[in-house]
Amino acid sequence: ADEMTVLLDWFVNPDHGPIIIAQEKGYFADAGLEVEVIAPADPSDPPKLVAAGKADLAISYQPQLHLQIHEGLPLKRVGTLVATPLNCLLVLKDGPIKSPADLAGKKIGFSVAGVEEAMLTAILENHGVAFDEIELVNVNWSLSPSLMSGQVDAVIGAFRNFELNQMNIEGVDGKCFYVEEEGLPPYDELIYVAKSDEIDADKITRFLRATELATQFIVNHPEESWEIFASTSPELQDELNERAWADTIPRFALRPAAFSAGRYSAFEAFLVDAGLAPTENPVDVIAVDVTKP
Amino acid sequence: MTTPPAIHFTGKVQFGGKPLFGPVDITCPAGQWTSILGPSGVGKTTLLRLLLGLETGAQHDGKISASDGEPLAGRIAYMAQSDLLFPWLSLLENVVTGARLRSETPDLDRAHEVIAQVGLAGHEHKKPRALSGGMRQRAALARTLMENRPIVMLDEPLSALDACTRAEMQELLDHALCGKTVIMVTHDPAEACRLSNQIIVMSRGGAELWADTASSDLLMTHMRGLAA
Amino acid sequence: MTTPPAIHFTGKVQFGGKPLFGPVDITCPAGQWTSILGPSGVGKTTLLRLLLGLETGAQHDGKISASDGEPLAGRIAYMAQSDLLFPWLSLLENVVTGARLRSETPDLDRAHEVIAQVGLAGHEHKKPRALSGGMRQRAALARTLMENRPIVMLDEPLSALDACTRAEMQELLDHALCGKTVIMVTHDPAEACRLSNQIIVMSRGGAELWADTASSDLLMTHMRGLAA
Amino acid sequence: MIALRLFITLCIGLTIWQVTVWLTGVPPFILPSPLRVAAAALDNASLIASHAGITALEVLLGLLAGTALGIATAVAMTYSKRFHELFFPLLVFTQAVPVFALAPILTLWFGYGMGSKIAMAVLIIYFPVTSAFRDGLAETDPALLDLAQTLGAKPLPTLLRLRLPAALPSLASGLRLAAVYAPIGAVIGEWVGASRGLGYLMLLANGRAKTDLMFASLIVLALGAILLRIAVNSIAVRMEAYARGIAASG
Amino acid sequence: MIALRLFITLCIGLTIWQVTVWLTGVPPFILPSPLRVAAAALDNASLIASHAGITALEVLLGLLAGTALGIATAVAMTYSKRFHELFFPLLVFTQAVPVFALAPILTLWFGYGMGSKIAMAVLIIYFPVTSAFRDGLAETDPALLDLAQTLGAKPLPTLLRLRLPAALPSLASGLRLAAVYAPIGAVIGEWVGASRGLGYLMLLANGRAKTDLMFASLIVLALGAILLRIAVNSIAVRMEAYARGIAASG
Ligand SMILES: Nc1ncnc2c1ncn2[C@@H]1O[C@H](COP(=O)(O)OP(=O)(O)OP(=O)(O)O)[C@@H](O)[C@H]1O
Ligand SMILES: Nc1ncnc2c1ncn2[C@@H]1O[C@H](COP(=O)(O)OP(=O)(O)OP(=O)(O)O)[C@@H](O)[C@H]1O
Ligand SMILES: [Mg+2]
Ligand SMILES: [Mg+2]
Repeated sequence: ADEMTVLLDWFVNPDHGPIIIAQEKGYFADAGLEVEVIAPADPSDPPKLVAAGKADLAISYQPQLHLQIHEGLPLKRVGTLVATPLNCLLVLKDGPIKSPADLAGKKIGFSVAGVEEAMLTAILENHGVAFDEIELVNVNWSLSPSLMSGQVDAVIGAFRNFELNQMNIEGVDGKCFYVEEEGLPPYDELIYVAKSDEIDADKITRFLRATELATQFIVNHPEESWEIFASTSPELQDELNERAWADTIPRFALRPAAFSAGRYSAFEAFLVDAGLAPTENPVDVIAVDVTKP
Repeated sequence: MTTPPAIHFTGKVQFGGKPLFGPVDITCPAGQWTSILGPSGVGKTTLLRLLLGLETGAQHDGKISASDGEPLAGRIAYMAQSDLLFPWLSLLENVVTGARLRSETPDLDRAHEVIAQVGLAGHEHKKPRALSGGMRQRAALARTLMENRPIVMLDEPLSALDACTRAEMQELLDHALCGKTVIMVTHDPAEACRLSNQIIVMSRGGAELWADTASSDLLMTHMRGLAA
Repeated sequence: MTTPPAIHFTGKVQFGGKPLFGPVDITCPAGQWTSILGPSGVGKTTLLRLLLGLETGAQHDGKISASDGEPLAGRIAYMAQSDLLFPWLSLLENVVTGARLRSETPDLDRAHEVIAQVGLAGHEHKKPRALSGGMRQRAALARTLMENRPIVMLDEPLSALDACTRAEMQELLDHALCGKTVIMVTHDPAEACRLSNQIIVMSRGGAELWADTASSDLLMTHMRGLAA
Repeated sequence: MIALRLFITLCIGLTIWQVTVWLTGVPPFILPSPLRVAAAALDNASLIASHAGITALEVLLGLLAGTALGIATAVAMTYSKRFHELFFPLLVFTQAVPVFALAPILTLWFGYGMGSKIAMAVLIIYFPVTSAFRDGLAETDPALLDLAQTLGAKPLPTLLRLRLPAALPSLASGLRLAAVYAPIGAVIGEWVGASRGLGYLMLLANGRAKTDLMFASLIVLALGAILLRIAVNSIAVRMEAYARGIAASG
Repeated sequence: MIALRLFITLCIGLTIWQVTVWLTGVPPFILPSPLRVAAAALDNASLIASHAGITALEVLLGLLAGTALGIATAVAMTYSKRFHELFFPLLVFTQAVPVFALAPILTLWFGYGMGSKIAMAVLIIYFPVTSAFRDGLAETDPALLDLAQTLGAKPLPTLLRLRLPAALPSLASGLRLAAVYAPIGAVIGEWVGASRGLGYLMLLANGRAKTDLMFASLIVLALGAILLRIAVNSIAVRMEAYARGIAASG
């Protein structure tokens, strides 16, 4: 079998369902792959390590990929794991923020630095709030705790499938403003990236095919797939993961290899507009359909 | 100052089961000068430290008492065998360190006077590192003289001094400690004879009283006999 | 062992512009014993350290030379005024520490012998902390005697010893250092007269040679005169 | 005795903790109460134990390697003034660089296995050991060094037989610090990329707001650190007693 | 002199760095070459400077507060054996707890302003200062303590006039460590929650894959740490010289 190393964006969680299920159900083995899955703690590391040739694939975020390519990282999107944004602007359900317009003069927390500024600028603009009217605070890993404890009025970068459940379990309900409904171009939250000049199309195609099978299995057998997923590690067996699992299923890319060039160029244009990228890169620099003969 | 008491020490001293000296029965009369002589390592310093209540590591089975029944601790001015000057303080500060450690206002005039008496005038602001061995010893002596206690214990206080300075210091001590209960360890029989009212000669076996302080030669001869 | 040279020291010594002693012109004859006497703080230790090439902080403008024209460094066995025993080593280990620091195999038989000579047999395995002041001084003496060097410098080597032990040590030194160029600082005129071929009396002004080693009383009287 | 004292301290610590939770009203998702944490610890006992074993191994290996490296560096810096002058700022430099910046480099070089965790523990221990021991070596009593010089001492034995024993109390001080920092080093190493170990478990629990499980792992880590520090301290006390020439009592 | 030596070290450091980049072929997005970093630093000079100013202030305040607190704790532990026995394990405990776990608590109490960063710097400095100084206080020459006892010394002056000066070299050792750790403390504080400072800038640059800007901020941080260490060292050397009774030379 061909060996393959895949770096997750973070510790194993339901977002990684298709990979774990493909592993557990033997779809990788069937595809002649021996996949080693490694989980880091800092989501900005995996793309770098793939770009350095230390792994075949990394899971990353589409907005980050655009920036990384502009910074000269030899990376390309080769597949999609989660095909919609998961990111949301999270506030307290019963709090004073009823609309992003109410955020003027407030504090907004974020965790993974990158495109939050641009996203917020776009969302706030839609509601007539200027970016310099808010204060952006890096809250590192405590997105929902800092919101629940009232230290910030909203957080950006929260994942709708997790933080909402998490807050509900803690007894403080949250409310999501979905970024794609607030004027942001839609994008793929989680994608597979590979080193742009060493793409092994055959291996990656087989890999994506296996995850496609896994995704189908998950969609068809949500309960059974949860059991399989949870059985892989005792850390995963809890209420939060179980609820997140259910909420994540509709977000998985049903066609992992497929990509829409228009979506990628629209997002690239958005970043150039926001001043985060100097010039628009052509789409074929950013993403590729590895199944294209 | 309270009246100086007599000091009484009895018993045997051992180090981890090995006998060091004794059993002895020593009395240092009140207000008088007792010198202790004895071969190196016989236990003179240990005896002083036991009287002072300091940690020695030795086992003493016997009694220590003062003639007035009060405890000895806190009534003794002690000059140890090594100078124990604080390296970061100047000579003057070292001399008044007793008062400073008791949070009292030091009597600087007296300190200057005592420093002059021990022949160190002009060196007040030198650190111990810049003093010679004999000067450090005199600094420790000055520090001891600053303490106005009824009992004074001196452990070879003049051993690092040349004959002339030593004679001057003997005179100074004779004068300054007059009327106190003094116990001095020394290796110089002449010094012992000159200063003391009584002399105790320590040896492995015990301690002998040598009352004749008139002739140091006789004492010397006696000690030779003990050693042989 | 190479033949012991004579040592020549000339010039003036100052501390930060203030004169300490000199100008002097001192010769210590080859293979002979020179004793140095002088009041406390006159600069005896400083003189020895200058000869040894050790840091003193003093300014010396003058010359130091050996009669054979070779440098002195490395040919002198030195016993300092304080004992400088390594606290973590036993007496025996301290005595052989010279060889150990030179990566040589220590002569343990000789070490035991020397320890016995200084009267410390039976204490070989005690740490310095468990030795009395005089015992530590004799340990340092034993360490110095272990060094077989043509020149020997001793800074008040017997100051902490009682008269009997002191006399024994004098005999030992007289015997052991015979034929070497010895410079010894001492405060005891009798000791100086007994051991030396020549005596140098240091004072603020300079250094005087006192060749008459027959009578210590005369020397004593002479020094009294200087002090007055 | 030690066990009893530790137990009392533990009780005091728990009380302070519980009282803090009551008084400040910290929400449980930021600081859970001791009871909740205890419950989480019991529920996940075998999980925590298996992760803790790995971290313990990393810590011990890191402690050994870091101490050895620190001692060697301190010695080299004492022996060559030039080396000290040139190397020391570099050393400070590596310390002032936050580990997260070095993490990708370390992973690149040491891989995802235990290597990078041990490297991180070493990196964290190295500096306090080096710094404290060097200070100690530099402080050797000049009178003893003068003596060594007149005895014709050679550099290596002077180091081994004089400077080193005299600097043992400083090394002891450095080791005491290292014992406390080593676990942190391993945990940070695990954050950088691991699928096992207490650090992994903590981040995982933290990221998913299982604050009680996170604190449970954290308590286990801290208890381990205290035990390690007690063990190292008993060695350190012996070293100090040796340097002073006293028989160690404990 | 110091400037020259620093310059040489800098050159050596840069050379090692450049050679490492060449030899290991680390890609620039993991470890950019010195030249690229220098270019990024120049391009963003005013940005870096404004963030650096804030971090510097946090570091200095943290250093002062942490040192003061450390000295006070060490003194208290020396004076009460019971306090030491009960409190020290707690202290080790807080140190063995990775700061990220405490971070949410700290920000809850101190807010996202400078307070939480200073608190973090204090937390990091506190332990080495306390530990080193306590070791020093515990090592006071027993002969001097005996002397103080016979002089009828009272506890407070014994502390201030004997134990404290005698322990200055140990405190100096602790301060040297603190100077190196203080910047790290502030930066970690900034990661945990901040909108200004070098740590914030680093995270931002890292998130945007601007590795060269991240390393530029990092170099500025490290240089600051070296300067701070030089400044603190000159105080430390004076303290050691004072304790030994020598006039300090530098
Ligand atoms: N660093 C220094 N700075 C200033 N003066 C110093 C320094 N070191 C020593 N001295 C002075 O040098 C003088 C001579 O000291 P030295 O130790 O040589 O005397 P000594 O003759 O050996 O005396 P003793 O018999 O008391 O040992 C002393 O007066 C001392 O104050
Ligand atoms: N901790 C210890 N363990 C074992 N023996 C010890 C210890 N401390 C001291 N001794 C022994 O006690 C004896 C007496 O020591 P002490 O200092 O009282 O002698 P001393 O009469 O003052 O001698 P000196 O005139 O040389 O100062 C010595 O033989 C020494 O070896
Ligand atoms: Mg004695
Ligand atoms: Mg002298």
